Amino acid sequence: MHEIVSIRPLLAVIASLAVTPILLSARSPNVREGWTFAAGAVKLGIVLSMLPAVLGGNVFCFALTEVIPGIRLAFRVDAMGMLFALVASTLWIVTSAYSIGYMRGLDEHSQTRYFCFFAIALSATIGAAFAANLVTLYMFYEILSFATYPLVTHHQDEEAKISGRKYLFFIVGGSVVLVLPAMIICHMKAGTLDFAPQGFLAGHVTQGLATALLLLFVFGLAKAALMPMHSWLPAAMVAPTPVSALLHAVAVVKVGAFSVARVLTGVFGVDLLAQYGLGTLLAVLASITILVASFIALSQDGLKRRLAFSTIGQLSYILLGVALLTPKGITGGLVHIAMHAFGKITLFFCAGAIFVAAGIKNISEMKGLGRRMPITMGAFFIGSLSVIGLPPGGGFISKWFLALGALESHELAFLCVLLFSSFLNAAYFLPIAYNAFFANPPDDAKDAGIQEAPPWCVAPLAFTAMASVWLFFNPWPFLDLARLAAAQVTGG
Amino acid sequence: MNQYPAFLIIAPLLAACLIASAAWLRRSLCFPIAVLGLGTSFLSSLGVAARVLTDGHFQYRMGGWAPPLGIALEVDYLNAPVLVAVSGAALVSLIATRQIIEREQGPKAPVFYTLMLLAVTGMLGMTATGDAFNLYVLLEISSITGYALTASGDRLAPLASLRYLLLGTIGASFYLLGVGLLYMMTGTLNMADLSHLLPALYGSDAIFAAFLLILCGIWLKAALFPLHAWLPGAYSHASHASACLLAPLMTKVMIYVMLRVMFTVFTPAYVFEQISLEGFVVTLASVAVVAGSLMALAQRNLRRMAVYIVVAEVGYMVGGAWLGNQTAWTGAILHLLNDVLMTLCLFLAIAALAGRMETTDFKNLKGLFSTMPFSMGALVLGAMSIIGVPPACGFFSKWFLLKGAIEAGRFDFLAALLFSSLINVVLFFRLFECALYSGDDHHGPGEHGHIEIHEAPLSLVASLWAAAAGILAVGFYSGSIVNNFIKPALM
Amino acid sequence: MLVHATLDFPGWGDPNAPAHLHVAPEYLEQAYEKTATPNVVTAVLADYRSYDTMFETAVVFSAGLACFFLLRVQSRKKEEEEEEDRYFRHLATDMVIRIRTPSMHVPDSPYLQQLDPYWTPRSLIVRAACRVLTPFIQLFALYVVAHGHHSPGGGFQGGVILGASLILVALSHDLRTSMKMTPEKLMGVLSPAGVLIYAGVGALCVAAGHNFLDYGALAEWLGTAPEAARSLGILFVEVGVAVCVMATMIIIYANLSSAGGHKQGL
Amino acid sequence: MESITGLILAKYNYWMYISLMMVGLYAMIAKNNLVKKIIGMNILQTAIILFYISIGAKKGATIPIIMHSEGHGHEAVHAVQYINPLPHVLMLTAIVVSVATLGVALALAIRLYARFGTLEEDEINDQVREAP
Repeated sequence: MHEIVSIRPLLAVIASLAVTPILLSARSPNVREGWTFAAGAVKLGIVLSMLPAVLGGNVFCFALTEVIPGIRLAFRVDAMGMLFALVASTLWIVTSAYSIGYMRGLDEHSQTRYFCFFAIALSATIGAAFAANLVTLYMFYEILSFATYPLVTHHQDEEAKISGRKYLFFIVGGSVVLVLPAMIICHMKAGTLDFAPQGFLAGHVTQGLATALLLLFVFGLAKAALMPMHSWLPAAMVAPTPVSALLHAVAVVKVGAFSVARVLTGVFGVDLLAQYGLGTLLAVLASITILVASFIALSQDGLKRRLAFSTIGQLSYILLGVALLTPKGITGGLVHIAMHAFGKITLFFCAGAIFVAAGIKNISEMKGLGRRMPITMGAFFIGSLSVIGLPPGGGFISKWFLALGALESHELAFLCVLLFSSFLNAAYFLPIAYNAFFANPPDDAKDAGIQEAPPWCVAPLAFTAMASVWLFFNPWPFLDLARLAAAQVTGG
Repeated sequence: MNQYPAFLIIAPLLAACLIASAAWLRRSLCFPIAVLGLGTSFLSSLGVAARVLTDGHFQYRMGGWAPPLGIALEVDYLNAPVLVAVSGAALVSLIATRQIIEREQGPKAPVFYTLMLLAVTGMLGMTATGDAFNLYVLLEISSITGYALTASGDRLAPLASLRYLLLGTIGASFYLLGVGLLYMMTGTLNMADLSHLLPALYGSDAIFAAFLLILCGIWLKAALFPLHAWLPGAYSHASHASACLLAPLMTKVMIYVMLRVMFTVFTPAYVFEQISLEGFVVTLASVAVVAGSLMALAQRNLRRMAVYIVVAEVGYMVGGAWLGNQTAWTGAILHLLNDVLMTLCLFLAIAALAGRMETTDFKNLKGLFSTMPFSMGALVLGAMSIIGVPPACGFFSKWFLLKGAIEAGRFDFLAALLFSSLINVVLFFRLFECALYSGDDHHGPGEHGHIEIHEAPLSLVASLWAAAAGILAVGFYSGSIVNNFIKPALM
Repeated sequence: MLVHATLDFPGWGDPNAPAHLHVAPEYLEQAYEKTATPNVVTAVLADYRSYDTMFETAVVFSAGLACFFLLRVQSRKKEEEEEEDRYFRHLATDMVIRIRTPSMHVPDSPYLQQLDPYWTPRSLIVRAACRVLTPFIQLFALYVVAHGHHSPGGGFQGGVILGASLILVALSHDLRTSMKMTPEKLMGVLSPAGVLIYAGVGALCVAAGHNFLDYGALAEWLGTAPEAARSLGILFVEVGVAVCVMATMIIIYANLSSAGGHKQGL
Repeated sequence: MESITGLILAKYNYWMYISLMMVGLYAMIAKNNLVKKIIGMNILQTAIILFYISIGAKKGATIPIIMHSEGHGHEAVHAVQYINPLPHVLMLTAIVVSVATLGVALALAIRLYARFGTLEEDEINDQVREAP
């Protein structure tokens, strides 16, 4: 494993940040969105340029200034970060395209502000993916919270206000009150905060302290939405749908799950967690979240709310995978970041498209919708399959590895959880698609013909749906990256 | 050039006198002279800091007399960054508030500049001096000018200022009395000399009384809860121009004086081993932090909220100084520097906003992100720093403070800091919420609606961004600041 | 607590108290030799601790400035409207005229003197006595300033006496008269000028290559021994102090007594 | 008994300043009238000045003006003969400061009187409460 000192990680982070002044001053919407795409392409290009070397087992490093003696703001691109960055930067471009269709379709207000904060949020996401130590990770985590606040409250009505408060209370409150002290204790005990592939806490903490730290981290990183720190997520669904799509499929929640995964492997280390039995503890917490969230999702009528609870459950899959502490389990958890992202973003895109084209928000109103919007609902079906974990959805791959991991660790209870929750997933997703295609539509909409959303909306969702399928047949490079990362953190 | 320390302090004094004379002859000269004076001072402070970096501690003997006979300026790792921060912040706030001063004061504007410069002279002098009595004189200069500056403002400003004067005089008198006791017991006024002579007398009640008197005096001036009664009124009724100068600097300089008294005049050995006040003081500081935050939460006006934040921040620094370990001291000193920037940014932003509306009540802030994007942007940075979000500088000092609290086992102080961070989140996001919501119905001015940008004057916005950029720069380089200045200062 | 601490204090007038043993003897024993100034208080004030004293002068200056800033009312028009009745004395006949209509214009005549509404009949004796006394007081003040080296006195004391003599004029006549003798503008320039003289002397020392306020530096230019130069330097700064104190006293008095109007008052 | 009397007598200067200081503080805190508060402030400052001056006192010594006659200026000076000059120097400064503070305080009081028509603090507070 070579360390390559390169400025590319920094460039990747600031690519989208750098265009915000241009976005702010752009005269026409077309110029503005042109620049958004340009930044997205540049960002993806930079990320891709690092991909071969990372796949070869190398690491890119770049350090900025020293902010606390011994701690620098630094970037380190390894397989795990690469996986996440690749997902985020690919989906940003897609989401940008979708945003254009959605925002123009609804003639939303303050679009410039929207695109600016979108860009900042993406920078923060990539920054978190490439962070080399806890302080850097924390910094981008917080910036992401701040940058997404205006997006969540975009509608600026009373509901948005209340949701925004809840969002901040959980996310910023959790990070300030729980994560910050935990970081400081880590620094005091270990004298460093740089992520090490095998963790750096081993030998510095007792079991009690390690357990306390673990709980501080996993609950403090509230973006991972481990129950009971989950209730911001359904509330944040008031945001415009592209925001929900990006936030709840890619950026915010995945930063949370990714951060937890990073902390578990880079700070605690697999061996330490196994030694103190903390993996099981976390796996139990994650299992509870998976099951409870799935049950709640069953009872939701609002489409986006059902998706939100589904997300809560799926995030805990990632945590569960990592908490299994076996190479297969970690591979499954990490690759689930990518697979779930593609699947869930498709579902959100569909929800948005349905809202734009038909003005429908609730599942009970969607009967027969498949006849009016065949592409959208087709994509919705594929997305559902992926999230449930059925072939030919990409989600099958990750579920497969998760199940293997559960077997590998001889914890059959978790295997049962996985299977049972997949069943629940199917129970809350498949009826939607079934009703859309086979139920009789309400009388007034019977022969409305085909009424799809604008092409800017439909093309992205078709793309992500196809990508989900394609990932089933060819999970490169995500699976390779996840395997590599799992090998690195387990020392294999 | 070894005259930097003299220029640092004399330049604003000379400029003040020149302005007062020029006011009767040519008014247009006044502002340039003021900028020249503070600019010289700022450059000299950079020179001083550079020299400290190469040579370490050095002395400037006024009148060529060696202390303890004469008075000497002592510049070391501790006060060099404070000097830079104070002179820089003063320069920025002078440039920023020019329009406000000219508008509010009219023909008396030159007098206002003079008072500002004298106040800055006093603060810089206090920071640089190595003589306990000289410090009192300089304290009085900055206080008297401060009283006058705070008295110009709204209807209630003179009343608030008179209260400030009465309490401030008690504080200064306590300090003077304490110095008198020290002089009586040792026969010297020089700080370094005192620290040599005092250890022999550590058991004495008189020394203890002197220490307490000095401390109480400083705390009164620094507005440590519950001695803060003068601050909210004085800073919230005063003219924005005075608040922008005094709020960032006055309390911070007093905290510096407290550190100086604790470290140089008395030694940590005395403060933490001979007498055991630290338990009480840290509890007091925790209460100050919590009370300041809660009182800020109760306000419905941006400016009043800001002054209570200042009260809470004083608690941060006093607590950090009294936790009694290296980490916490580092945090206190770093927070002192950061707080100058943060408070400057906050008050400048408030001044910018206030210039475009009647009062800074929350209900008047609607839609400000659209109409004053630049001012609000800087305010967001300042808020991030006060909340403690990296890479803004406030995070890093809070880091050391929290770490120091854990090291000292003071979990009450830790809890107070975390609680106050949380309250700050609520405070500022409540504010941003108001400013984000246009106040129009659901969909605001739409994509095609034309929003008129109605910003504050350019000089104000530029200075505001200078402060905001400072927040980021200090944040990014706080490691170097700690390594190069604070660590050697604590050796 | 203070009372308890007193137990540790040295007794009153104890020549062996630490305060008398550390720095003070050095001042007493060296001051004359080094500064050629027998009055040790003056020497310490204006040389050893001259940095202190410069700021002390600045305190005076800023106090004057603060009073001016707080009180001075400069919009003339408003002031005129507030005065309802105006009184004038016809100098030749000593008759007092009251004018009730605010708008009526009264010509500037050498025979008419405007009076305060709260005017009290003048007392010839007091006025004459003050008029005679004032020059002597001022002369004495100059002596105090100049002779501060050898006897008790110095810039502050001299300045105060000088200022008091002018205030005496205001008291015995009225503010309007005294403001004619000491125009606001002149005082406004003199007050900072006093500090400027002080700081300027200090800056000259820097220019001569020594530290700030190191009067020894002036020896070359003055053509004297360093000790004598120090003595002269002390004199210069004392003059500055006196000027500043005098001007500031008058500013403070004028503003306080008339609440900023400079029209009426004591 | 004798020692207590001796204590009180030997250090009566300190008792004086402490009691004066307490008087001043009391006036500043307890009085309602702003001018009385200002007077209290002045008493407090004077008490401290008194304290300093009494530090400077030395039995059997004279004012610190060096005796000299023309011709032989370099005779040795015995510090015991003169009282301590430093407290006097310091107090010259402190007096000036207290006068300056007093001036500013009075100016503020005049401003307040012009605006509120009273100098009783509670009356001013009432007015403020009625018309914020």
